[in-house]
Amino acid sequence: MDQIEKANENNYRLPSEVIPDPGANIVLGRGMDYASVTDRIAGVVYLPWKHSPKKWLVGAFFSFCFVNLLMLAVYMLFMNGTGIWGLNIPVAWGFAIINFVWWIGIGHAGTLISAVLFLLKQDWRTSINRFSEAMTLFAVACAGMFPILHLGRPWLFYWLLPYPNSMWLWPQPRSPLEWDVFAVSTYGTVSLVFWYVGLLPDLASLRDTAPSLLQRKIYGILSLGWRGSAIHWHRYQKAYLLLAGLATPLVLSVHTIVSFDFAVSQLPGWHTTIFPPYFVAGAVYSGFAMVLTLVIPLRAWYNMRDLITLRTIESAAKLMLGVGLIVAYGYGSEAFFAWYSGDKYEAFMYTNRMFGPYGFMYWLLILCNIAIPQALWSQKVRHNLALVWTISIIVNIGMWLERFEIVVTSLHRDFLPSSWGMYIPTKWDIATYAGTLGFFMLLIFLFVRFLPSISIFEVREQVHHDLHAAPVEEHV
Amino acid sequence: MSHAVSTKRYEGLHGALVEFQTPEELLEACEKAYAEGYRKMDAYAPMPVEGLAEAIGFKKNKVAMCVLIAGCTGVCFGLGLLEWISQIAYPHNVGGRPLNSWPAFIPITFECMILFSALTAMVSMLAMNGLPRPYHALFNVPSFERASVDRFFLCIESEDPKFEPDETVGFLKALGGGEVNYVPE
Amino acid sequence: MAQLFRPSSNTIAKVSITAVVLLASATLGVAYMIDRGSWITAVQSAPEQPIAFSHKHHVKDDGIDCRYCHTSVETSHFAGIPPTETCMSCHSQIWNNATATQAIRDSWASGQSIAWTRVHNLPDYVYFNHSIHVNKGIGCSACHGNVSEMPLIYKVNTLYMNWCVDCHRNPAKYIRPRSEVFNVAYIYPDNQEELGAKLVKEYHVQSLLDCATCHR
Amino acid sequence: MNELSPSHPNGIMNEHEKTTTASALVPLESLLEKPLKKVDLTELREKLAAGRGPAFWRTLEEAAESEDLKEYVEQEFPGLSGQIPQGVDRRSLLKVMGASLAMAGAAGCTKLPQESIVPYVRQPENIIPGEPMFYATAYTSAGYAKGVLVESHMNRPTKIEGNPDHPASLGSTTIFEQASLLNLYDPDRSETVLFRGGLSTWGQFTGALSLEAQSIGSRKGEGLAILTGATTSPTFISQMNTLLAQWPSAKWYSHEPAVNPAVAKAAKKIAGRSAFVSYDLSQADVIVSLESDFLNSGPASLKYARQFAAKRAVDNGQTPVRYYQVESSPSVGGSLADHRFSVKSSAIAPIAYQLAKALGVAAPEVTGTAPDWLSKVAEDLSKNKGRCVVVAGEYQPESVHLAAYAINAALGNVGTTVRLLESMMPDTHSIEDLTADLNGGHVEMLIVLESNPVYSAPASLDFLTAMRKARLVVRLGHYFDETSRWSHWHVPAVHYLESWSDTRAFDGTVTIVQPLVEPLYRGKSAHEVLSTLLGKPDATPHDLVKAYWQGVTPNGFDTFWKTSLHNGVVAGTAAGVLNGGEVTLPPLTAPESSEWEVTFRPDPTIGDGSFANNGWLQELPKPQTKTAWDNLIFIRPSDAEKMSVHKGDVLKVTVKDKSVEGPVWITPNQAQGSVTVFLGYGRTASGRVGNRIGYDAYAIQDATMPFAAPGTVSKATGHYEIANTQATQSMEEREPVRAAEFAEFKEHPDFPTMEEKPVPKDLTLYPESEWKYPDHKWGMTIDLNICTGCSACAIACQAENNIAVVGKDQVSRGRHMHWIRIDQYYSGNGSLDEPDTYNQPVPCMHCENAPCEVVCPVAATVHSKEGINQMVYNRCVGTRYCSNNCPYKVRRFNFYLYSDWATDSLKGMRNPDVTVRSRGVMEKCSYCIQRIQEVKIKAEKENNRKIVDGEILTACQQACPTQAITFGDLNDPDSKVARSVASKRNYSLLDDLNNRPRTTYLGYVRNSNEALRGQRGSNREG
Repeated sequence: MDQIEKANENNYRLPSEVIPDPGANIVLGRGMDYASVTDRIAGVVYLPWKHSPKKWLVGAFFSFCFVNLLMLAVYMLFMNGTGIWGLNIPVAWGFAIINFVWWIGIGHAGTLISAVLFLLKQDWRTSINRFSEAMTLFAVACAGMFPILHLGRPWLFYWLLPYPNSMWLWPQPRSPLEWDVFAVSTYGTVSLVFWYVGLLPDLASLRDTAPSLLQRKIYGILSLGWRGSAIHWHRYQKAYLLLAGLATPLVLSVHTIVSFDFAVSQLPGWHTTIFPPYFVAGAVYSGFAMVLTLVIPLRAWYNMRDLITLRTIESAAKLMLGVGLIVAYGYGSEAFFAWYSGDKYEAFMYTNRMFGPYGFMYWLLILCNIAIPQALWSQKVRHNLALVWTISIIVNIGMWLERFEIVVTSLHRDFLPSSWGMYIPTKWDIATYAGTLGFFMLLIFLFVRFLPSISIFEVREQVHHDLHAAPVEEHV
Repeated sequence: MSHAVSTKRYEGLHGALVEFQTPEELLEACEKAYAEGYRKMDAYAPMPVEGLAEAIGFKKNKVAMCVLIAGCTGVCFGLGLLEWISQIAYPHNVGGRPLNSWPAFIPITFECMILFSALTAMVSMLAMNGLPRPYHALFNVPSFERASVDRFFLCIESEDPKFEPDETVGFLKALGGGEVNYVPE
Repeated sequence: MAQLFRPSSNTIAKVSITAVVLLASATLGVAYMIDRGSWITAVQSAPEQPIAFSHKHHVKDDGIDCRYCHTSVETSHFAGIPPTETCMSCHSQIWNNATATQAIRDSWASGQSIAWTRVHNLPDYVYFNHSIHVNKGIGCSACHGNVSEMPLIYKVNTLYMNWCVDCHRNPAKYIRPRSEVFNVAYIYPDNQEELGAKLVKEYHVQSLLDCATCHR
Repeated sequence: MNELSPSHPNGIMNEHEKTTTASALVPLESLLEKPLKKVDLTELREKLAAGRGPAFWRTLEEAAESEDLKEYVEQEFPGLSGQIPQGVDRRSLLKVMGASLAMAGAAGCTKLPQESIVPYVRQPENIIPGEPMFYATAYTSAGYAKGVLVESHMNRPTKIEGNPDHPASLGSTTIFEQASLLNLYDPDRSETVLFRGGLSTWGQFTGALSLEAQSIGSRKGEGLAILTGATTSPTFISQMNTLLAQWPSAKWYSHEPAVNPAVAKAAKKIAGRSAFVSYDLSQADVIVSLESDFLNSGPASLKYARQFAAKRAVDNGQTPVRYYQVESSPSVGGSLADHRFSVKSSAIAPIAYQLAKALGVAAPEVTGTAPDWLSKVAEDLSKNKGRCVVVAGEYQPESVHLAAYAINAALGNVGTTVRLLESMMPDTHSIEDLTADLNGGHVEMLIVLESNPVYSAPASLDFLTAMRKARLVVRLGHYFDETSRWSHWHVPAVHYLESWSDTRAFDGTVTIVQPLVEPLYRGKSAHEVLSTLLGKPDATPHDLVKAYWQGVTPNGFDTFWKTSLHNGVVAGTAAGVLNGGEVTLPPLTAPESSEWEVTFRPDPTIGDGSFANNGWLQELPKPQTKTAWDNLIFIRPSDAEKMSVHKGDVLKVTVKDKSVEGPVWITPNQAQGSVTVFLGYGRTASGRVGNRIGYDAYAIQDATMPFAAPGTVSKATGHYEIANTQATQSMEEREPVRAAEFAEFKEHPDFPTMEEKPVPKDLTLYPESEWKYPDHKWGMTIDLNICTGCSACAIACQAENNIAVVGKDQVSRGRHMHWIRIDQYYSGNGSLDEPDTYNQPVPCMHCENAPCEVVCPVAATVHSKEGINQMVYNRCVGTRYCSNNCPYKVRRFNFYLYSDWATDSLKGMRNPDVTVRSRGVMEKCSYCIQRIQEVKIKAEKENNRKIVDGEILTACQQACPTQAITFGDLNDPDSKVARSVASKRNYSLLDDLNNRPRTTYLGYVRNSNEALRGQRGSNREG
């Protein structure tokens, strides 16, 4: 009772003075205790509208506009058909598939950070795992749209699912697209489960600290009555560990399968054994880029420099650099085998990719994905958030270009010169892509507003860990 | 477990609750209580505390086993479905490939395994924890709100054969934690 | 008080979860049943016809052979709908001023065809050929049922793909001697299994399951 | 599933119109949405309401309300009367239309809407409901007939095939016979009699005309001029003769814009009477063509193509024919030439004379030196006396034709490879005479029967001005076109499938033209107009034709009539052979020297413009350029370089004082200093498809030199987007086409596969395929050695398989729908100007390891147990993955709702045995599965008899003039296709991908002249 009133009186607002970044060697700012951590993170959620940052409002509004654009584009598509896109024979796949692969890729960093880094006991992940899991979910939501939208008869998408029907017909399980159906839906489900399980204890915290009764009830329902029993924690941790253990091979399999969409075909430039590893690396690459793109502004807006510290960002940047090199290796080997295979189609394909009509995009891609990120070798750059942020954006663009190169330049000039063609995207191609970007951002904005964007209980563990690490006189 | 309601010895009394500032104190208290012979008790913390469950005598954690079983089921389901589809339900000559194109069936089989296991991991965990359980006697204690924020609690339940209200409270007070409360049903 | 929920909410919570699961499966089940139900398949329901023509009367009572009206059933993919002429061949003599047959006479006089309502209708991407089935010992009643018991004609089978495929997979189950093809009251003998197998061999009936058998 | 409803094209097309500039770029389907031509629409509606207007789906009984028709029906259509009952007819339409509902059904939980089924009232004797019937008739172009068999479903003509018994068809067709079907159903056809643009009736017209006839009669026909196209119809000619006999001073003129009068003149000079020079290529070992496209154009092209193909066969061990082509502009047939020499059109006459001289024919001196190859060619000819032939070009002057004949005579070819046939083409006055008479005020009443002079007369005549001097102009036309718009009376003309007539083939053989369907728009025939003029307005074509032939064969007429109709040829009507007299070659007037020469040619796909409104032909990629929906200006690459123009740049071509602008196409094998412009485009009143596209070449045509004229060419401003279906015509070292010299072939008959490493078949995780094809194993071979690239196969396929027309915008986006495309490649070391041309038809390969099938997630494309790669439209969800994974890119996708669900008339045309595809599904060549199934069912019903080789013909195979396409059962070792696969020349496209195509090719063998190898126009790859 009194607790609630107290909460209501105290109108949550962000710490007024800018909290400095504690620097690149510690995960968590000093002077935190279990309670303050809760306040700081939950505070963002309790923030009354009048106090929520203008940037949030503006951002959310623009994202919403783009969501409407998406709806318009989809309406046009369903009324008229895929003809409104720049597709043709030979280039029967375009933006839709490019975006699908791109979004799925972005999703991967989330799972990677929360699962793989968890297994590797990387404590710096604590402050961004919740957030990147959310990112994964939303990216997969965007990705999931495209395979349906790009169908010639989208209203029949359910024919890709195995269900008993009056035709006695079933999906054709040799098709990579069928594999996608299972891979993507599994990935979506598991990401959701992983995310929600992670949220459970924090929802309980919100239930017990939220300022209004309504909020308490809502979070109360969502938290399923979690009360932090030692035994519950024990099972919880086991389940979480298992989920992490399952999500890791899953995330690898998903992008492997996505790469099969191409690798399984006969097309020069698609039919390549390097694709699975190289796609996974690319996915992680773009994923980390997206995490940085989102986290850097966010920690500034919500004044969380001491929760998401430079340590975290730098590690992410390093990882990005590392994965970027794997991607570069991918490009290298692709080019090498195109030449070494002695296959005239392969060889032509790669020359055409570099010097053909879409050549400029190839070089732009090399610039974005290989050349520029090398700047991250320098610590100066890594500590300059403006630069890191810019590079992360550039990498995102680069990874999109990569998918464009793979899809379009391979298709537009394949085996028989007589059937060569060009692909020129239409305004509706672009509208659909921009629309999903808006959809993604809107979900992100809503997430940070209504759910703890940092895992509170894990930060508590971190606090506990720090307290013991720190010399005795410094605390109390 | 605490909610496995059996013969009630004290109507309207769930147990006695003691509050601590740090996980270390709680852990110590639990060990003492266990040594004292208390069995029906539970400890509460806003974050996982290593060794706490063991301290109150929790042994077998069945989550892993469930997940393993689910995983195997997933594999059988996935592969079974595909083989049935392509060999029995409606056999087609697809690009001259054999009906049993097992290499092509691996991805879906794998995904099914993951899906089944992951769902089971969550469901079994919740089920065994008896969640959802929005109402619980402990919530009657106002201070218990902080169990999800920054306080650590030990609750000895009235069902414990060794539970005697005054005695137990006395024992808890002696543990040197914060305030001690009865937990009304 | 710190309790947000009443004790009952525990039960409610658990119940509602199970409810959601059950409800979902129930909806699917219902949808499935509607899809297979007679409202969609139009099985067993006899639509309005411009003339209350009774197959029961003409086939059973008068003993008219199918081919008297459906002339092209043995030669064409289309069984043929009798022209007014055919009706007139009798009804100019008998019932030639009954109200029931008025529509026929009108059609004959005006030259306006009689617009019957289709009962057995396939989607237009399905190419069904009557002649080959009839020639291979698949009787009329195998698909159309015993019309000699139908005052107004109605569908007895869904004519869905799985129904077609069922026979295409195992024709022996449904094949009969050529002599019995137009016997709409035909009853499959107890030894259908072996008889069927024999006829299938004799008539060189193949189990055609290629898509292009029906879809072109 | 309303997304499949016909309402969609509108939505789509609006979208198009936004994205396109000229309305000419809007697809046929959308154009059909727009309202009809500018007659008084409200008036028309009233008439329709009153039931007197054209009603496409009416029953005869309904139609018979109008008196004339009742009579017509009862007397003239014993066979046909009552054959178009409302219901059955509508049902066969529904078969097509229903496909939309169909697709709906496919979606599962959808209720099929209730349809009604409507029987005949009186069922005709000869018809089996649902079974197609074939009628023999003939298609006439420029007066000469090609016999056809027309497939009719419930009295809807749905497909046109060649008549094997007809001398000018031999069972094959050109693109024009095939496409004439679409003209029948063209919703733009004129539907009513119009007087001064207002609606009128046939009755009023006959009344008015009879009055006129009286006054004309009183003046013995003074002032009456009748303009027709070229015609050989015996009935029509006899009608004209009666008329001219009755009215001596009336005059008969004829006008064929794409026919060169010099040909007939020359023949007449040679024979001393009107004659036709015909060739027998079955005996020719050497052919020299002086700019003749004999394989692809002209009344006898199909016969020539067949004979040529036989002589060019190499597998039977014979030495193939050697074919020299001398031409100014690459012709279709010329792509098969062993040597192709490109020279200006006007330079051919001197060459002919020099050739004549070289072969010892007395010919006047010509200035200029003979080209270096001439002597070699002459040598080759003289080595093959009596077994060679010199063919004069359709558009060459008299002198060339005389020279050619003289040479043939000198070489003793006359009687072996050359025959003079008596010609039945009547003598008429020319369009020039008519213009003169009109301007002279000698013409009071002009009756124009089907010819369209206002559009197609050479601009130099300014025919329109002249025509307006006539007091009364009467026009019988299929469309309310340029001429009709300036005529007082317009009468809709019948399509040849709608009415009775007769016609002759090049060799005189007569075919009775019988109708398959009631005139859809109540058109009238020329016969009726004439007989009205002769005072018998009620005489019907059936009367007239029958009466004429009764006159010819009084006894045993009925059997004669029956057999003639049945066979499609009238026995014993072939023309007699004439003997040519001594030919003296006239001296050549040296052509006036100019930098540029402009040659005029009918457009390769829409001819002289009469097919301008035909969507199929408009969208058919033109053989030499693979472009559609436009006419272009051909220029030689080196010339283009000099002028620095590129594909699509606008070029200004001037002849005398008139000039026209059009997009340029850089064309190899075009002669130096010569540009070719194409007739038939730039129409203003052809209909909604043909209007306002391309440029009008007639606008610069000069009557005195209609087909080759000196002119000037300059670069104009602007660039023009051309719809091109084949971006690059270089093979990029991939050798889709494999060619060899005959000499090499003799050494290595297996030259196509010689260098290929055998494909390792065991590099697979799977055991060797468990799929065997025991009962049937369908396969196809295409002999590249005899493919002229004429594209008849593509149109035949379009007609057979209900393939949609998508319009220029979509074509230029790479979305054309043809199931068989004819790739054209240029190769030949170094020479951009004069490379060799190869044609390669590419249908679906029906690979045994089909890559498309493996990637389809819904099994919408799978293999049949006869090895056909089936495409199931109603299962397809449109992922388009199959197309991506098809290395041949033969799959076509319905990006929009391309098929026209809206236009009633087009529904009648569709093949009821083939599903009409809806939006969002993939489609492709099916090996004409519907034909295979029909024959299989037939054979099964006939106690499971064996299917005879050649019993199943695919549409493309049936149409092919050279029979380059063979289809059949590979399990039958004696089948033609099996033998063709066994040929050493046989190779499969992209074999190293191990897709194991069922469609394979036979390599190209060139029999070039040793002495000329490596010379201009004869570069060869090693």
